[in-house]
Amino acid sequence: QEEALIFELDNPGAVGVDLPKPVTTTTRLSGLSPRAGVGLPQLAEPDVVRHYTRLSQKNFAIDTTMYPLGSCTMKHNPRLNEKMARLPGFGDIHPMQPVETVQGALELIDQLAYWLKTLTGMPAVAMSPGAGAHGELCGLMAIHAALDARGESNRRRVLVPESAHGTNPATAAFCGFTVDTIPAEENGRVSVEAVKAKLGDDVACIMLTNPNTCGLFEPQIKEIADAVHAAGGYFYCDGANYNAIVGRVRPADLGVDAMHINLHKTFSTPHGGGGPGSGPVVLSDALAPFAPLPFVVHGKDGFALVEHAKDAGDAQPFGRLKGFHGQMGMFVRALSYMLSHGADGLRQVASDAVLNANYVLASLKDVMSASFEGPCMHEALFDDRFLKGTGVTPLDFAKAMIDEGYHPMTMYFPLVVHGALLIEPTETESKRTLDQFIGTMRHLAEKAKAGDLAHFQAAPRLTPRKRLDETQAARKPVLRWVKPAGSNPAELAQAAE
Amino acid sequence: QEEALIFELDNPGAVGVDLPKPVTTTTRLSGLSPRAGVGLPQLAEPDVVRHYTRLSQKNFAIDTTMYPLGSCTMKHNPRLNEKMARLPGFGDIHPMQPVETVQGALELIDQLAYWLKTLTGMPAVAMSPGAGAHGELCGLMAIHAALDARGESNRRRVLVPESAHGTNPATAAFCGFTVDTIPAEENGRVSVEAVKAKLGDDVACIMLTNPNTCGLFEPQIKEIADAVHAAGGYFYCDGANYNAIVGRVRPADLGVDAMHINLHKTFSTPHGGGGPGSGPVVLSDALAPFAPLPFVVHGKDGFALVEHAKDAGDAQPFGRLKGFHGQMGMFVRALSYMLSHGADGLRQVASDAVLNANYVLASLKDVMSASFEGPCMHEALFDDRFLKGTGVTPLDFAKAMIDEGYHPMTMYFPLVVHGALLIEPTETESKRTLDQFIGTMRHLAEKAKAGDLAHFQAAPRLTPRKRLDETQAARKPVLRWVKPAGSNPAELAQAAE
Amino acid sequence: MRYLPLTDADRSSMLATIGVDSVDALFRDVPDHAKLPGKIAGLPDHMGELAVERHLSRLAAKNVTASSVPFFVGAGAYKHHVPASVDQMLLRGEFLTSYTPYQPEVTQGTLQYLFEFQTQVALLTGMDVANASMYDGATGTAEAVLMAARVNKRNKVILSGGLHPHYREVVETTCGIMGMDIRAQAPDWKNAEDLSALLDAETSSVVVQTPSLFGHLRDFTALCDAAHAKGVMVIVVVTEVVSLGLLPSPGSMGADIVVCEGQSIGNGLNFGGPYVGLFATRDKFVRQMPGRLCGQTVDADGKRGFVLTLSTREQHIRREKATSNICTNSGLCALAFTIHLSLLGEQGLVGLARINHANAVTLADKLSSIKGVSVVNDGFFNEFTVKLPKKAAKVVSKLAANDILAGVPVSRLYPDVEGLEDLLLVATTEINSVEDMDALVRGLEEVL
Amino acid sequence: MRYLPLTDADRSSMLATIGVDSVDALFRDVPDHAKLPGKIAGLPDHMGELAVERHLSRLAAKNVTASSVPFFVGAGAYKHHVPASVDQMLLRGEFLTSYTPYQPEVTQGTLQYLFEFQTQVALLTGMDVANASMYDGATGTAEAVLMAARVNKRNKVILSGGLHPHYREVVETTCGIMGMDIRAQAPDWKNAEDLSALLDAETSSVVVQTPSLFGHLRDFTALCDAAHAKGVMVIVVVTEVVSLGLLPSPGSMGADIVVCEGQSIGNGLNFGGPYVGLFATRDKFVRQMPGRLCGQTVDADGKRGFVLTLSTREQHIRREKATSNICTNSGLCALAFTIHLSLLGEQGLVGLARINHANAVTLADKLSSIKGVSVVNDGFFNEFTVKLPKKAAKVVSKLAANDILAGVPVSRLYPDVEGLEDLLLVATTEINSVEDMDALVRGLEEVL
Repeated sequence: QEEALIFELDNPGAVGVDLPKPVTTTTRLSGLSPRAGVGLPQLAEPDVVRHYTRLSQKNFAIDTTMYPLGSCTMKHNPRLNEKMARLPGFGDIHPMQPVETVQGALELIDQLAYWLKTLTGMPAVAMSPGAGAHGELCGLMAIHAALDARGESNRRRVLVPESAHGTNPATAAFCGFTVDTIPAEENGRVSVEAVKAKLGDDVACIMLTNPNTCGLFEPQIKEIADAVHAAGGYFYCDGANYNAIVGRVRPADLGVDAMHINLHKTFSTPHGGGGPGSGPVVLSDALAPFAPLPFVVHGKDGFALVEHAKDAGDAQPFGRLKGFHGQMGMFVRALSYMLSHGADGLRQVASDAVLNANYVLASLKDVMSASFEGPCMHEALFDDRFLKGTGVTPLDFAKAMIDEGYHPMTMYFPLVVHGALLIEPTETESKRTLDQFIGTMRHLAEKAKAGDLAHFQAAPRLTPRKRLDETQAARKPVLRWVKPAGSNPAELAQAAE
Repeated sequence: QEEALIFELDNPGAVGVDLPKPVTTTTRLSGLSPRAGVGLPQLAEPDVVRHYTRLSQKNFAIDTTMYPLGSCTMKHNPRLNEKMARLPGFGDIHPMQPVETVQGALELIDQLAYWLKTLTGMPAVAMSPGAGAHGELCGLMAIHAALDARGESNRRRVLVPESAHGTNPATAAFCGFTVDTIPAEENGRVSVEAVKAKLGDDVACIMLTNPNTCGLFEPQIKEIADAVHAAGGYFYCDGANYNAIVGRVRPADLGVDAMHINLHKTFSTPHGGGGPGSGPVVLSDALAPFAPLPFVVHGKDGFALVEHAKDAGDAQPFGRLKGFHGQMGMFVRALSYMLSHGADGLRQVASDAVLNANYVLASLKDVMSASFEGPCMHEALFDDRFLKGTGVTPLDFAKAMIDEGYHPMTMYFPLVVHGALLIEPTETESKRTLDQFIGTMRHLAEKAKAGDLAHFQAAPRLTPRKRLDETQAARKPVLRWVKPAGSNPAELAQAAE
Repeated sequence: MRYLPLTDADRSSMLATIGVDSVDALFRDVPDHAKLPGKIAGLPDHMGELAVERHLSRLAAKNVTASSVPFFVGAGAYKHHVPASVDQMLLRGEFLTSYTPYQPEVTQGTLQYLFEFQTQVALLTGMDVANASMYDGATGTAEAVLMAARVNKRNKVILSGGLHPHYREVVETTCGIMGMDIRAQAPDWKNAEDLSALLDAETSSVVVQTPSLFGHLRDFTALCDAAHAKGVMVIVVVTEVVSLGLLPSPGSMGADIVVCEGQSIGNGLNFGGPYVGLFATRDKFVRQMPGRLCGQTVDADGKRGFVLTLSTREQHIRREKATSNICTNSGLCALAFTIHLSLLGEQGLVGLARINHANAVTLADKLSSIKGVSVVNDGFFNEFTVKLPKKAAKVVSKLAANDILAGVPVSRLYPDVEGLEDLLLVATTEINSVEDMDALVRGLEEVL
Repeated sequence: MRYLPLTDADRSSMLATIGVDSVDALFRDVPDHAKLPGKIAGLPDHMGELAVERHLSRLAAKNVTASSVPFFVGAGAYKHHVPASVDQMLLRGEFLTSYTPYQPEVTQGTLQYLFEFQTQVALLTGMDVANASMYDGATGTAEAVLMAARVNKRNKVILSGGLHPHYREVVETTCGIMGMDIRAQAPDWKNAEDLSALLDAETSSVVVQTPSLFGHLRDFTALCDAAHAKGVMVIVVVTEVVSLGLLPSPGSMGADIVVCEGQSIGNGLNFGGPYVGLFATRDKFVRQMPGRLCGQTVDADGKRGFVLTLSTREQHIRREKATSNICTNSGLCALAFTIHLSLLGEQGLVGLARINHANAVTLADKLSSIKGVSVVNDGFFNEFTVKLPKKAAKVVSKLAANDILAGVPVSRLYPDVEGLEDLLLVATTEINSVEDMDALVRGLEEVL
């Protein structure tokens, strides 16, 4: 069913809320004239509820289907976490209330910090970054500040493997660093030799994802860390793939100086169609003093919040990253998830995530071309060699999956293989679901090889929209609705359908 | 997408809850052996959530589409009401707690009772019936008890118009009454003459729906009530259609002795795929003393609950209808709805419901055959004359509506016209939605007349299932899943898809 | 007004289409004396969400919630923990705001969960078939008695003294009006009654409860055998459905009809409703069952699907010849039951039942250790009867004032029966911590 | 464990398929020294729902909630009433558990609401275009400063003394590391600063806030004209977005970029996050915008549809040449904003703004009547600055002990600036009743 834009459903005179009359009509606006109008549509509540319910039905979601989506852990989002985040004691408190009235909130942040530090083996954590990329920014700013404090402001080169997420070089550039790319080895890994060849006294740090974006654990990671440290640089670890090792490997033991943790990946706060996320950054002793404001400390009258550098004691916070104290709503969800799993369960998370990925790899490698020998970690990387000569592109293949009821896997990333197809099943999919998925993938691979090109090129067929013209969207951007001159909204709504 | 039965998804060894260990393994079972097993399937939470989410997607609902469903008011269900019913102070209190710990709950029941009495003009209300039909039972039992108290236990005949809901005769029979049917007039009404012709000293009461099931207000209702009263009988009014007159007409002014109120129709507690409902019954002075236990009274220390006849003072309660005090969860929702509308809004509800129905009637009567001249009340009744010669049945027509995105209207009821199509838009549909609906109805009516029989007979096409074989279902009832002998559940699940 | 989409402009234009001047003209059939000229007096005007929330929250705040205090109240309704996902599924508009599934093509979601519900109920009770739910356990029990009478065309029913008195009253009210001969037994707080002796050729059914109101357990196999020998049907009532994870099923003892209050699984206390009645029986009686039934069939393409079936029993088809007047069921409560039971699964249900029982064993021992207090029962599931040295109602009130909800005084249920004043029903579930139990013990010690 | 569907039997069979003996074998690339033999020490084992709920509820109960007391705290986050339907829509799995809409065919729901969101933001701010949201207002402000620098290739930014100090700090941190020259002005609590005088040919942008931190209002038209004459971009920040229902839009005053904290509409206080940053600008700057953009296009059948677009600005395509490193947006918060604003509509937003202002006018008059207390502002929206005869921080603490949350002491935001100790920021919204206001007045009278 078609659904018009909310603006096209405008029903002037209808209201979706009932408000009391103002207690006074006196205004005190310093001479400003009250605004004449905004141009918002008016609808009654039933129409708004139906509109957004119907819109929601046009989405795929974890609740409705498996997302074999490499590079972004899409696992089950427990409703318990949503319930906990909505406790008035967390959801209905203001960041600027007196600290004595929010002791439970500060204790929660402290407890979550304890879990993150204990799991990673790191001594400190900065809680305020609003997402993974924001966490990267935090980590690189801490490195920047530490280098400045060492008087080595000349170190402005950042080493980034070519397999890295795009955020890595973007973040480095955002901090005023220059980016130097390390080529990947044939086996999908970064070699200590390649890193060593790039080291020098202008190197600020290396940014390494581990497990890497090919779904592989970097076996030389400790040697790389040691070499970078020996050269006076720091090791920033992209924690996007922490789900593969949580509870089984502590980043501290790998020589990491800073790593962001995507609470919305590893600890199951919902993706929500693109956010909000939360990206706390664990820090080594070398970087801990530079963690940003604000942060929670144990004070003499309970928990206290350090909001200003002058209250930070010996620490030298590099500044502030976010309006308030961080993504509290996400903290509650993440802690709820951690408590639910416990130390035993989190280890099992990594084990099952890796087991599921290897099972998919083992079950598909005879019909799809695996880029690297197994075992993989939590993701199985394939490339487009198995489609060679069929005319079917990875994009076509992925779109055909939609008609089978699956969200496509990540395509064309990482860049180190041709036509990448990156599959991450996560630990919350059952063997039954994996077997069905594997069956579908085999069926599609065979269909492609059998020459049924049209099937793939026309996919998806069963969705609310067929393939969308992205070129037109970018060439003549239409980024908002504009009321057509002289037109009647009711007619427009019908025309749109 | 297909969805297996939960039993076919059994994953032995999986758990959907985590429970602590029992504090002791000692049992004290009076010699009974602990049960060996139940046979329930085992699934982890992600699989259960996905299963029921996917099942839900196979439903139409008010939130997703208009339900032009005559005889059962399907209006918007505000989420505020759901939120209110879930306040721990209502949802998390036990019916047998000491009354001093539930004063707010008793006050809520008292307030809702006040609203119902004030709206209907009736002096009393019995709150405990669990649904509309249960309310009918309550009303007829009160009449039974009143007649017994008058020493007129010979009055056992109940007059029921042929247009009545099936629950009316069923309820009368359930109370040991005999049912005597009053034929409908040509104009869809019950005439005072037809009623008078049936009156006698064995008549217990008349059961009349008003507005009636043809969507018409009974113009002679007061005369009928007077005649029944003059003959020593009572007037039971079926309140299913109260939505049409709430706030504009008080049943007390029509001579009603008892009327159930479907909170899930008029006051918007959700239908929920078939329940739960709630059916309080307003009572006249003549019947009030016989209202069932328990009920709330104002005591010296606040509100009290009368649970036993000995505490009922002068009243002579006819007994008890339900395990506890009634459908509290529905009471909260209904009061939330009433407070939200207020006296002004409830009057508007009836006005808009009737306006919407008449608009549909006026807009369709040239292409569909209206059974009666307008104006109607909140429902517009059509019959199948407009389909004559097309081969299209009302059922075919209704099923074709599904493919256009509408839930079918009520068909083949009331029985007083041939091939009834009963449309109730309710007051929560916008003119825009009605115009679209009218457009679709006109399109379908014209399509039928144009001879496109195949289109209708094959409908619905776009649903998870095509027309279902109800004969087979009834002839060889399969009312539960049974584990196939020697089979593997995983194979079964796949076979089912 | 936020729920009413028509605007004044809409109304004018619609009236023009209809061809009348005003909405009042549409109400022309209403007798003049009954036409209210304006809104009804004595009620406030419409309120915004915030005002409604505040009004209702103030009422809610006057109640003591089960989660906020040591809580031991049972007697037919039980406080259990319900997983958060259950309620979130219920709140999906496709379930919440859907109609009764008379149009199966667009309600396969509802129909399939009802089929799953029926199967779960049949498994739990150990019976062949179950319906799609009743209003609650008490009304289900009355329907069971009437059904038995339809089956064996007899008129007498014997109600055990272990049956919840509210259930007895609903049976008396509902079946009494039909002229049935109802023989309710005295409160069986010592678990001593012998119902077999009462059975005769006029008896239609005998109604027993397990665990009984007083928490007693009993094997009904012999009773069932005796009853069947005389053509009597045995109706077994279960008010705490979690017990079926630990106790033998009524079906295995020979029950003909099993009725349960299903509230304990998936549903909150809600001050007594809405709850969900479970109703199960043997295959041979299926056409005498009350209530909705969901059945499996195939669609025009031969695919498995579900429909409401055997509706020729029901009022909307059979009218005065229907098996019951029931129309609405407890759909959402049944859904809550089904989802929660699916989450529990075999292992979860059994585990939950064992925790409940273990807590009861622990609490019984603690209470027995109080001077002057004795536990009446030799066996029980998660609720038992305690004999106090004082009137239980007063003790309960005093403890309530100290924020401990200690249980249900038997005298509240049997105000007319002497000798029960000192008895207290105490229930414990997985929600009770050892601290809760110790608080009860301390509280009792203080007031006794 | 309830979230992990694999059973031991599954694991064995899968390992056999893979051809290894144990899961440990799959971790062979991990250096031996880093392989933990068992679970990490110092953390508890898994807990059931009830236990987790109790643990977290205990923490939650230690906080004083905004709804439970007279509440006047603002300074960049505001307590408003959010209709119940908003949260229920957010909790729909199809929104909650969906991924970033990179696959437009299966995410038209998300994409369409983002398109609606962008349009609403553009309308509210009076600008041409908006993006699909930023983390919050403060980070959005820093992004705006960087964007201005990209547009006019200048390096100096002037920050008004009316800008929220947290925003100033985020700009200093984020833009400082890029080497920008940041000129933050002194706290402008008297609404007296003249920024036009500071503009020069090196200035990239000037950042102002309305209402200012201290609640002051100002017409920025002249500033915009002066800035544009010198090639300077004007960034207008709004921390209370409800004010845009009453105050002239920043766009109408000539702003080049408008950044708002969108929390007030649709989103709870949440102790500071997650919130949603609104970011709007002029058409001509669109390719320099940070963040995701949703655009309209057509599908293969020519039907209107939506996609993420202009992603060549973004990090996943451009890598180190991206306009920002931002990747995640505030999707669900944006959805909450969009649904709440759709419910409000034109009439509701304007009405809500007027109620907020009316309450502030009323409260300001009440507070002014207290001896020794004066309201600093001549105009304001729903928040203003009060001068007390004592240190505001102490007064706030004392009132908090009496269950009144009176506002934010300016000294908490400016601990290093002398002369601000007696200033208190007081915010009032539609949630404050006259009784709340009177409670504040009484409370102040008692402690002053």
